[in-house]
Formats: sequence, structure tokens, C-alpha cells
Amino acid sequence: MTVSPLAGVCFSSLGVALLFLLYAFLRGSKGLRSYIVTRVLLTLPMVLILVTIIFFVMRVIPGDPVTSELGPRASEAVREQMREQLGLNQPIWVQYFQYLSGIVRLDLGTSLIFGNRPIVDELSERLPATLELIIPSAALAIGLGVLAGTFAAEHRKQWPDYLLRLFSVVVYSIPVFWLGLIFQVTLGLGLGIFPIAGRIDPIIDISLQRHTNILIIDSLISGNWPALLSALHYLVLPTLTLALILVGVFIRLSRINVIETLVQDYITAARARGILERVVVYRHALSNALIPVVTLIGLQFSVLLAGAVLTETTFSWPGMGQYLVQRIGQRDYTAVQSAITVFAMSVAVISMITDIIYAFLDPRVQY
Amino acid sequence: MPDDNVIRAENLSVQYKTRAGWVSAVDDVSLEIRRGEILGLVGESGCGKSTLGKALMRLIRHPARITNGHIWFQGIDLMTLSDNEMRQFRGRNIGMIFQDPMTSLNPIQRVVEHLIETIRTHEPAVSDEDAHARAADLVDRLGISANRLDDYPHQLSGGMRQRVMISLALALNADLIIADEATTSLDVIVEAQFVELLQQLCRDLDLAILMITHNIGLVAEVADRVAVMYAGRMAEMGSACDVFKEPLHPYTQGLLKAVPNIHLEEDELYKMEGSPPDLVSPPPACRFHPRCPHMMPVCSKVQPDFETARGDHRTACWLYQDVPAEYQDVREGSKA
Amino acid sequence: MSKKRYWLLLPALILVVAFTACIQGAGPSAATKEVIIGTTDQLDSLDPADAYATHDWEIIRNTNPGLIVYQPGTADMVPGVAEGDPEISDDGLTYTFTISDGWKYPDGSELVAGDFVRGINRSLTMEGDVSFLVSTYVESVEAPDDKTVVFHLKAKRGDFIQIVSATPYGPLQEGQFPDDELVKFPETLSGVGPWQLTSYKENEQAVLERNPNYKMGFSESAPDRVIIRYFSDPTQMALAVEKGDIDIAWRILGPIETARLSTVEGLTADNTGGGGIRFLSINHDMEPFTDKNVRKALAYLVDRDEIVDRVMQGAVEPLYSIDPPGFLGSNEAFRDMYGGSPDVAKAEELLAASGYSADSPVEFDLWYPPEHYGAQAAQIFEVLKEQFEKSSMVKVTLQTQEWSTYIKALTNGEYPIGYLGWFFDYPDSSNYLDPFAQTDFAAGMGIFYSNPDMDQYLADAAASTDPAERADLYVEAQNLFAEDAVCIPLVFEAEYAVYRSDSVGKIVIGPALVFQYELIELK
Amino acid sequence: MSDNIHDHIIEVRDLKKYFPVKRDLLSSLMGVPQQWVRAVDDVSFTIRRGEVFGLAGESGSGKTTVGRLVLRLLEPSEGQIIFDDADLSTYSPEALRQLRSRMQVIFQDPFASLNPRMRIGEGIGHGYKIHIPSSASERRKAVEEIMEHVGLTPAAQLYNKFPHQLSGGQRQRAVIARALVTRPELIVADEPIAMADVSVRALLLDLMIRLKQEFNLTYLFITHDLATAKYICDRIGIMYLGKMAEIGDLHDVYKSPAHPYTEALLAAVPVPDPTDRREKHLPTGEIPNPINPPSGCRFHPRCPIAQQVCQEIEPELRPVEGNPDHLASCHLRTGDYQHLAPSA
Repeated sequence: MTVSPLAGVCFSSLGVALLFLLYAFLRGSKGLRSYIVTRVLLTLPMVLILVTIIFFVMRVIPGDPVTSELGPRASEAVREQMREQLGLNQPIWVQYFQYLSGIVRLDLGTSLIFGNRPIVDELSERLPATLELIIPSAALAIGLGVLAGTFAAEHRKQWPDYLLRLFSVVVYSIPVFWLGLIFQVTLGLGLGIFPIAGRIDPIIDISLQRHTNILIIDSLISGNWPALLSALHYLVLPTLTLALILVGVFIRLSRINVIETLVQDYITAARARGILERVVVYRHALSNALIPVVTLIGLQFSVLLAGAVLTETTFSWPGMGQYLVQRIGQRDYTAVQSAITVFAMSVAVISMITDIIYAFLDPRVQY
Repeated sequence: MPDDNVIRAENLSVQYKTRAGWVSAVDDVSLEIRRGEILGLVGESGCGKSTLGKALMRLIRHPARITNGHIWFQGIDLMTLSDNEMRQFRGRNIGMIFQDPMTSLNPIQRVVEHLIETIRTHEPAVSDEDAHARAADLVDRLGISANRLDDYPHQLSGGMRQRVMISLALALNADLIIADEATTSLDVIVEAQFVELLQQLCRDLDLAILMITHNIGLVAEVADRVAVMYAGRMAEMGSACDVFKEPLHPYTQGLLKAVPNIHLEEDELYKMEGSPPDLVSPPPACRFHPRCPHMMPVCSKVQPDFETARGDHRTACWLYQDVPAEYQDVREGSKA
Repeated sequence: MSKKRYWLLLPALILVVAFTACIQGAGPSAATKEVIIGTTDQLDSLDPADAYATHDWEIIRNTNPGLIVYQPGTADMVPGVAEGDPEISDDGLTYTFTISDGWKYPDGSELVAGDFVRGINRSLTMEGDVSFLVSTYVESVEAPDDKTVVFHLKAKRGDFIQIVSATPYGPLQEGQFPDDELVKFPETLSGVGPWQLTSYKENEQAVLERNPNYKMGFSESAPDRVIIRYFSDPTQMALAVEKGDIDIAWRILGPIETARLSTVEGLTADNTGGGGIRFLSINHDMEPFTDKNVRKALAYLVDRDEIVDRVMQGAVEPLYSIDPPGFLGSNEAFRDMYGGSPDVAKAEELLAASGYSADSPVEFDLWYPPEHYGAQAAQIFEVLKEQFEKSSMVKVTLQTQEWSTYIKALTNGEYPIGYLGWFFDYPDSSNYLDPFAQTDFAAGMGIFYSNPDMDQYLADAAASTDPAERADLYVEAQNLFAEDAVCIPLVFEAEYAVYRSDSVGKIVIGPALVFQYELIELK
Repeated sequence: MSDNIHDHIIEVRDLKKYFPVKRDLLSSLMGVPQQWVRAVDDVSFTIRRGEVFGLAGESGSGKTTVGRLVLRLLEPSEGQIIFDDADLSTYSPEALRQLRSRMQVIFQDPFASLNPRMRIGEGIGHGYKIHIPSSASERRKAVEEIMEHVGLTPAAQLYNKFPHQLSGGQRQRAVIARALVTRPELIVADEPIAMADVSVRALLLDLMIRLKQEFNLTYLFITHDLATAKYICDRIGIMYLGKMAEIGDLHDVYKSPAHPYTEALLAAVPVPDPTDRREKHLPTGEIPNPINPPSGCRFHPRCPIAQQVCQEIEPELRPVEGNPDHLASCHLRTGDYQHLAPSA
């Protein structure tokens, strides 16, 4: 087996995380170090449980992959042959162990719909697109949410607070589809400043050499500045949509946490030392309030992925979400199973990392 | 007028907003703290002593506010300062130590970061290195080894944390330290160590210290002068000897008798009737009158002034003041 | 502290970048003439031995025309790579095509007859999705010389000319595809056609460049480059063409978006004349539809105009035969037989004859998939139920099922009556009648209709090479279809392409839905 | 010690409670030895029926843990607690359940120990409902009666109040009433009046003394406040870092403390008399970490008179000046090394 592109993508996206782990490992106390090791070790059974659940749930949902592939007119013999080819005729536990060993070898089987196309190849095209969407969205949502939440807390029971709280409820309750459509119609069609759908201008796309399939990185690598600008331009609406879905949660959470920290003794103590109010709020209160927010980031990551599924569909963004939706429609068992596995594993990894960040940030945590 | 007062509050009132309306937490209180003395401010919980301490630093925040009064600090009325000027005053001229040193230090900031931040906020010209050196010097003076500077608050013992709080209050050579229940969370031996340190600092640095506490024994041990608050008002103020030996206000009298004394032979404590009033709807006039054994008709009608009874010894009680004429005739019938 | 403040510049920077990008993004460069075509289709495969989806065929046809092609803008067959019509042996089993001169691949090499043999044999041996289109009819194929392709058929087929226009019959340059393996997504795809596919990014875009050696050449206004943009839903595609992100919105806009866009200034909606038919598929093996009277009663009760006007707001057309207009012998058998508007009395007469009454009405479940045929399906079926129940002798229960389960159950004959759409594999009436009315095929569709007369008509029509004779036979078949009420045709949903009038002058698609990109006229 | 065992309601013998220090998975896998917090380390004492036994010490001395062990809220690591002649560890679950009604607890924070959503009367009657089969009206009667006893009057009116509607003193009275409603024999009072204001404190103390007589109670009174202890305790044990440093009649201990730690503790208590300010000889430092307590006498690092032997050998409780009811564990004051003590 050649080294798959997915491996590259996995490693590059996990690279940042690993760098952080390394940094935390080297900088942290002995307790933190052993916590990191423990937490990493604990992630393994967690992932195993997740993939096991996915495997068995996939077996019980209705819909037959063989029929959807061969069509209703195929003979029983052909169906049987196909089942054999896909390994669906084997006992379920054999299939289960094949699936597990496949995950370990980064071999997720081949797509049912697209013949012998390895799913790893398909995912390695899709995952970077999703990363390119969710990383800026998460950054934007967290950044905006935390700042706005802190601002609201600082001006508690004044009009910015009421406005932001109202805003957070409104954006949180708006369906992604609708929000995306509003953006497409207003900012896209109405004002004509942003493209409706896609990842990059189709004409510029022709000149862009893709390596990682994260277009911003690709255009930076090749020094293709028009492509970089275009990729950023196309990123605006989907990012805004996805970020707005999350920002409400972060506003509310940061607000309540900052309000709670603002009544702590050390805040009064800092004020009594004449520390600038801005520093009191944005350093002392916010840094402490952020600690629980970090945990929430881990929890919200799955919401982010769910939002990404819808955003990708709304903006024809060829990422994991769109892939999942398409393949569910096509009853592409192996593809759906693999995509969900990737989703679940990334949630597990992110929650591991946020736990470690939490431990890293809060010196009081006992491991 | 030349005086050796470091701070003098005049007719200070603080109100805070509750669902039931505005409540006076501190009502028309005046006091002064002199250079080189420890003023003990005592009273039961809810009497407004902590609010008063914060009011002196203008640390009162929404939904509470200072509604009246002046705070003279070395000739400047703090009430006339802008927020930013007042902020610069805090830390630089007035330091504060809080009840729980664990929660008064930022849990995710190292000790040294607290100190450097405080120094550099007020003296931006000081380099990080110099601030660090000053921090090390400071904690060393307070009996903490400099290698604890990089610790987080939770890694220190209670006594050490409280010393760190003092070092923060002293980082800029403040003239006044307000210690708000600073020993309450400490064990008795550590508490004794801590007040010894405070006394020593007060002497050595010629500080003024306002010690707010409910521990009357502690005040008797360390304070030069004592102020007693009841239900948001000043009841009595005088030198420690005067107040403890000859308490004037009936509340002070009762309070002192109710304090356990390990050295006295008596085996029963004085029991004061009733409990402190609810500040939302306090009794009219003298707020102590419903519990007072010397209650007179005037006590429920007119609030006595807080005025000198003997020398430096002031109290707010009709027993020591001329009762207005219309209430005088019934004085004979009082319990006194 | 001051360091921190620089972070505030970051959002500002992003905004500036985005704004510059807006300006950058406007207007394609003048050097190359590009056209961007949007679609909600997906590419399933580009291997001609495997590709069976409409969009797959569109790309393949644009890169590689067959011996016989469509007359642009029509469903008529004309010689493509072939010099003229084939020579047909007397027994009708041997077709001999001669290739005209000058067909060249992009690399300059000449097309030879062996390329056809390679392609067809590969389709046969690979057993891809589409192989049946060859193996059903072709016994063998040979190339006696570089200019001649000879087909030996298994049986006489009057519509073989149509069949041979299908993509698996195209030529295959040596080395384009491996002999022993299907390659669904080759790096590039080329043939002797006007275009070569130079890049494909799944669900993003496909890029087609000119074949410099294309025999027929390009007009002045033809695009230099065609970009196919993939969308996940029609709403975005409609917005994108409205905004100008794409020049042409092609399959599948759907009636609602088409209706909206056709009122937008600056856009032209082009009715291709081709499209899918929608009908009620009836299971003749299941009560109550074993009874012909019941089937006919439904045919009397259905009101197509109401569906067209009330639900689809004129975006579709009523359909009165399973063989839609434009095809050989197509008529309006259902209108002739059951009238243009519903006739409750006639229906009740038939039902009464079968013993039904208002007290004991005919009862059945009516099935449809909720989304597969558009969001209006539910409304259509509410209206249908209303129409059927205009007669007190009919009692309908609506049932829905998610598509993948639905289609399996329907074609397995598990539902009494359900909704189905159809689009031809090759443009001939046989492809509309055989699948539903011919005994073997109908069983496979879950219809279970069998009538020796019908089978005879269809067999004769298939074998005949005389268009007039075939047309007559198909008229007979359609009339019998209506008489037996095999299925009930409802509407015809024409496909539209919408293009921007400021950039595109003309497009040519036609009822066969073959979009020839080289015939796009750019302004 | 008294010969008559029935004099004792509680006898604690060689009681130990070690809490495991939480380790992470990795350390346990790698065989890093388990560390223990020696919260209570070999403590023995008795409580006589009808007395108030005080247990005093700084935070971290283990006094609260002893209270919880006696209440059986914690399992001892070693040692026995004998209640009314029977070892608690031999109690059946049913007997333990019954034990709860004979032994009650009053905690420090009255607000935290009252369910904020339960009416005062229901809160007080809760234990009664569990332990004594009764009708609702019987229960209400019993509750109101006890409320009258503790001064929660008028009981009928206060019965339906919620904890937040009561003053601090009333809440503490409610906690006391709840403890008394099952008519227990022993009350473990863990810093019962530490949160109360000075003026309320005297009333509560008085109440507890009065109730003790009315209900024939025995108290285990856990406190850090030696001045208050003086007013209620008959005997007192001074704990330091999991060990009993000194134990005896309150007056003996206060008048002639034998252990240097007791001396320090008594000296540190502030005296409300400004004319009585005397120089204190305070021990240095703070109470150390109980995970690795100092060797020998645990107080030796802070002890002003410590000698070499104090580091090396752990002292035992010995009678002070031949008084069998006053014991202290100090080599230099009660043990075999008195000759090493530095002359004053």
C-alpha cells in the first residue's frame, strides 16, 4: 500500500495538535506530563467504543447497499456475487474485525458507488476542504463569541448586553440552511460582493496546483496570490454562516463565565491594586472565564461538524459534510461508515486536546 | 487644617439596590485613621464594615453606590477624583488585603506576575527585570523565600498567601492598608503570627492600618483605636483602652460581654437579646433601640449624633447627649 | 500591551483581503473565452464502458462523438464520425459503417476503425453498468480495414441506429483506458470530439479544453474553455446564475427555480423540449388493480390540468401517452380514450360493473417518495387523492417511503400503485414502451403486465427498419396501453437551461438533452 | 480511666484513617507507590455519657475526620469505635441504620446543611420520618415540639418557611432541632457556632448546654476556637497532624498545658482585653502536609523546645504529673526524656 494522501492530511492537521502536546509536555509539570500520557491512552478505548457503535449502528439501519448499487433488476446471483465482493456475506464479527484492522492500516475499503475507488482517497480530498471551512469558522466563532460575551458581561444589564444576548439567541435558533441562503441572497446576489457557492473562482482554480487540497495553503505554497485572494473571498460566506451558528453559544457562555469571575475576590483585589479596568476584565476575568469555555469548545466541536454538514450543502462546499449527505442518499455503506468514523475520531481527538489544554491552562487541576 | 490623619471620611453613605428598593449599607459614617496606628473596625456580619472599607477606596460598584460624603486623603477629596485618577490612587496610596487569600489571588497567575503587574501598572517606566527584583525583595522582607515567586497561589499555604497579599498592598509603599477580615480564614497560630507581622509593619513603615474584623479579641490585641459599627452606623469610636475598659454604647457593652475570654474564670457568656436588624427595613432612629436595655422614648424617635462623649471617645447614644426638650420629661421613667 | 493591539488589525486585514478579492474576482480575462456551466448532477464515471448517468454521457459525448450522433437541437439521428448511413444487410443483422476522413485525437493521431472495436469489446468484457446496452444487441464487431466498422447483431433491431449513438459505442484511443480495469476518473479524457477533459475535481469542477485537431472546427464565438461547476442544490445554482458566478445553469434546475429565473431580467430560459415523464406505475398482480375496470376508472378520474395549473403552476405539461411527444408515432391515446377532463360518471359505471359502490368503495394505498421527485410531490398526491375521491366509490390512503427503500419495494411489486419517473437511455419510442409493457421487462419493473398482442407489437416494431411501419406499430401499442390502462401517464417535465443574456448568445441542447458545448455562442 | 465501662458512650481505640492520594493511571501502571494522607493516625479517647468532649486543633489536624469516623460517615482504616459497648464495625446494616437515630450531627454551615427547597418543618422532620414510624400529624407534633425547645417560635408559623427566610441564628437552631428530633444520645457538633456572630454565638452555646440537660445528651464538640470551648466542654483533646497531643479535663489542660503545642495554641488565642497584651512565644511556620508527616514527634519542627530525641522517637500519651485523666504526648514533659528539657 502506498502512503495515502489521507495519512498526509491526518498528520498535517494533527501536526498542530501534536506540536501543542509536545509543548505542553515539555513546559508542563510532571503531573501534567503524566496526565497527557494518561489522557492520550484513554482516548484509545474511547475511539474503539465509538467506531464499534458506528459499525453496528450502520448494520441495523434500513437500506441495502447491494440493491442501491445494482439496482432492483439485478439477479440474485449477481447480488450474491456483490455481497461476496464486499465481504457482506461474512459473519458480522469477521466484518467487524476487518473494519477495525482497516482503520488501523488507514485502509477504509472502497466505495460501493464508485467501484474500486479507495475511500481513503476520497476522504483525503474531502477532509482538507472541511478543515479549511471549520478552522476559520471555529476561530471566528470563538474569537467573536468570547470578545462579545466579555463585552456583554462588562456592560451587564446595559443595552450592549441586552443586544448581544438577543443576538446570541437569534443566531443560535436560525437554521443553517436559512442563514446561508440569506447570506447568499443578500451579500451574494443582492450586494454582489461575495460568491454564492464553491471554494474558489473556477477560472483561477485551473491555474492552482493542489497539494494539500487546503486551498489557502496550496496557493501560499505555489505563490499563487490571485488564488489565495479568491480562496479567501469564497471562504467568507460559509465561514460567516458556520461561525454565526456557534457564536451565540460562545457569547452566552463567555458572558456568564465572565460575570461569574467578575464577582470573584481576586477581581476586586486586582481593582483594589489599581489595575486598569480593561486589564481586570480582559486579562484577569477573561483568562479565568476561558477555562470552562475551553471545555465547551471540545463539546461544541461535534456541533461544529454538524453545522459543517449543513453549511457545506448550502454552499456546495465539497467537504466531508457534503460527502456524507451524498453517500447517505446513495446508500454507500462503506463511505458513510468511514466518514462517520473520521468524524467521531476527530471529535475524540479534539476532546482529548481540549482536556489537555484545560489542564495546561488551569494550574489547579489535580491529575 | 494640619493633622496626622492619613484618611478621613466625612458623612459617608453607601446604598445598594435590592428588589425591595435602596438600602443603606453605610449610613452617614465618619471616621479617621492616623499615621502609624491600627484602627480596628468591628461589628457583626451585615453591619456595613466591609462596605465601608471598600467605600474608602471607592470600590463600590453597581448596583451599589456612594450617595453622600467626602473622603479626604492627605488633603485630597477622593470623591472628586475621576475614575482613572482614583484607580491610580488604589494600590499606590491605599492597599487592601481581603478575607480569603486563596480567592483573592488570581488562581492562574503566578505570585510574581501579580507583583510585577501591580508595580508596572503604577510605574510603567520600571523594567520587567527591575520589577522582578523588587518583587523578590518585597516577599523576602515578609518572610517568603524568593524561590516561591514562581508558584501559583494554590501551591502556597494560607499564611504565605496572606503574606503575598500584604506584599501586593505594600508593593508601592502605600500609606494606608485596609485589611478586610484578613485573618478570618487563618488558623489561630498563623493568625497570631500574621497580626504580629502587621503590627511590625505598621511600626516600621509608619503605616495607617484599618483592620476590619468581627474578631473582637483580635482588635483588643492589636488595635490602637477601635470603631464599632451597628446596622450601617457608627456606634462608638475611641482608643482601645477606653472602648474595652469603659464602653459607652449599650451595644458595645453587650458585645464585649458576649466575647469569650479564655483568661476569665466565669463560665457563662452574656447573652444579648434579639439579633441584628434587617437593613431593608431597619428600626427608626437609633437602630439598636429594640435590643437596648436602656431604651428611652427618644431613642425610637430621633437618631442621636455621633459625637464626643469624653475626649477622643465618641459614641452615638442619647445616654451621653442632651435629649431634646420634648422628650426630656419622660426620661425619668426609663430603665436607666 | 501594545503588542496585543496589533491583533485588532487581523480582522481588518481579513476584510481588506476579502475586499480586494471581490475586485479581483470580477470579470474573466479577455485572453481566453470561458464559459461556466452549473449543474447539480454528479459525475459517476467517465469510463465509457461503465458510465450510465446523463451527466457522464454529456461529458463523454463532448469529448468523443459516436458513429451516429444527434442532429443538434433535435432528437434526430445523423451520421457523426460515420461518412453516411450504414449499409444494412438484407437479414438486418449486419450493419457496416464507413468512417469519414480527418478525425484526429488531440495528440494528432488519426482515428481508425479499430478504435471502435476496442471500445465496444472493452464494454463487453468489462461488464460495467452500461454493458447491457451493447451485449443485448451486439454479437460481435470487427474492423476489416481502418475505415470500416462492422456490427453483427444478435437479432434484428429497427432502432439500432439510435442504439449505436449511445456512448459505449464510441471509439477508444489506444492507451486511453487500460484493457482490464475500469477507471471511473481518469486524469484526462479525450477523443476525436471538440473537447478534452483536462481536469476534474469531484463536486467542484470539471474543465474542458478545445481539441486543437477537431475536424469540424470552432466558430468565432465558441468558447475556448468550458468549466462545469458542481452545485449541491438547485437554489444555489439559480442564485449563482442570477448573480453571474456562472454563465449557464443546466441540469437540474427543477420547475420552481426555472419559473422564477425565467422572469429575471438578463436571463434567458431555454426549453430543451426534452425531459422526464411522470406516471402512476400500477401493479397488475395486486388487488384491486388486477381488475382492468379499476385501472380504467382511475384513468377517467385523473385531472392532469389541475396538477399542471394548481400544483406545478404551469412549469410542466400534461402527458397523455407513455411515449412523450417528439418520439416516433407518439400520440395522445389517453386523451382520445378517456377525454381531456375527468369523467366521474364513466368511472363509476366501470366500478359499479366490478361490484363497487359508495358503500363498498374500492380501497387502495397510493405510494410516493417524499423528496426524490421534488418538493411538490406531496401536493401532487393530495390533489390526486382528491381527484380519485371525487367518486364516492374510491377510497385512497396516501403512503410515503424514503426513496431508496421506495424504489426497491415498488419495482419488486410490493406496492399496488406508486409514482415513477422515466428518461430514455436512447431516444426511441421503444425505450418508453418496452420497459413497462413488454412482459419480461414489465415484471422487472413490478408492473406484471402481460398481453401477447402488446408483446407482438413491440417485437415487430423493434425488428422493423422501416420508420413508417414502426410508427404505426407504436401507435397500436400506445392505444392498447391506454385501453389496458397499463400505467397512467401524468405529466411531462421539460428540462430548461437558463443562461445569462449578457455573456451567452445561444445554446443548443434539444429534446435528447445533448448539450454540445462547441455550439455555445459567446458574446 | 474509669473502670466502669458503662460510663463510656464512645470508646475510640487506635483509630486510623488514611486517605489514598489520587494517582493518575500512568503512575499506578508504573508501580509508583501509593501515598497516603494520614488524616487520623492512631488516636484513642473515650467520651463519657453526659459530658461534652471537645476536640480541638488547627485545620488539618484530623479532628473533623475523627468526627466523621465516629458517625460512621467514613470507614476507619484501622482501629475500633465502640459505641455503647459494641464495636461499630460489627453492626449489621439495620443496626447501623438505627444507630443513625441515636447519633446525630450538627455541621458548621447551617445554610449548606439545610435543603434550600425543603420547608424548615419538613427538613427537621425528615430524620424522624426515616427512623420512627409515625403518621404525618404525629410527626408534625414532634417537630413543632422540638422547634419550641430550640427556640424556633412560633413553631407553627416557622414550620412552613424556607431556609433562606430565616436568620442565621434561626437556621442554626433548625439544624440543632433536626439533630434532636430523633432523640439521640450522642451529638457530634462540628464547629457548630463558628459561623455565628458574637451576639448569636452566646445564645447558641447556651441553648446547646440547656438541651444537653433536657435531653440527656452527650456532645462530641469539634472546634478550633479554644476560647469558646472553655464555656461548654468538660474535657478536651488537642489534636495535631492526626495525633492526639494532649487530652484531659478542660481546666487541667487550660491551666497547666503540658504539650508545647497546647501552650502555643492557648497563647495564640486573642484576649479581648487591651491591657492584657503579653508577648507571645509563637511556634514558627504552619501545620505541615499530612502526606509525609515529620518523623518522631510530629510537632518537633515547630516546637520551641524540641531536642534530638523528638525527631527520632514518637512520643506516647502519658499522664501529666501523675494525673491519669490528663495525658500528653511529649518526651520532654511527660515522657522518659524530661531530663533533656531545656530549663525555662
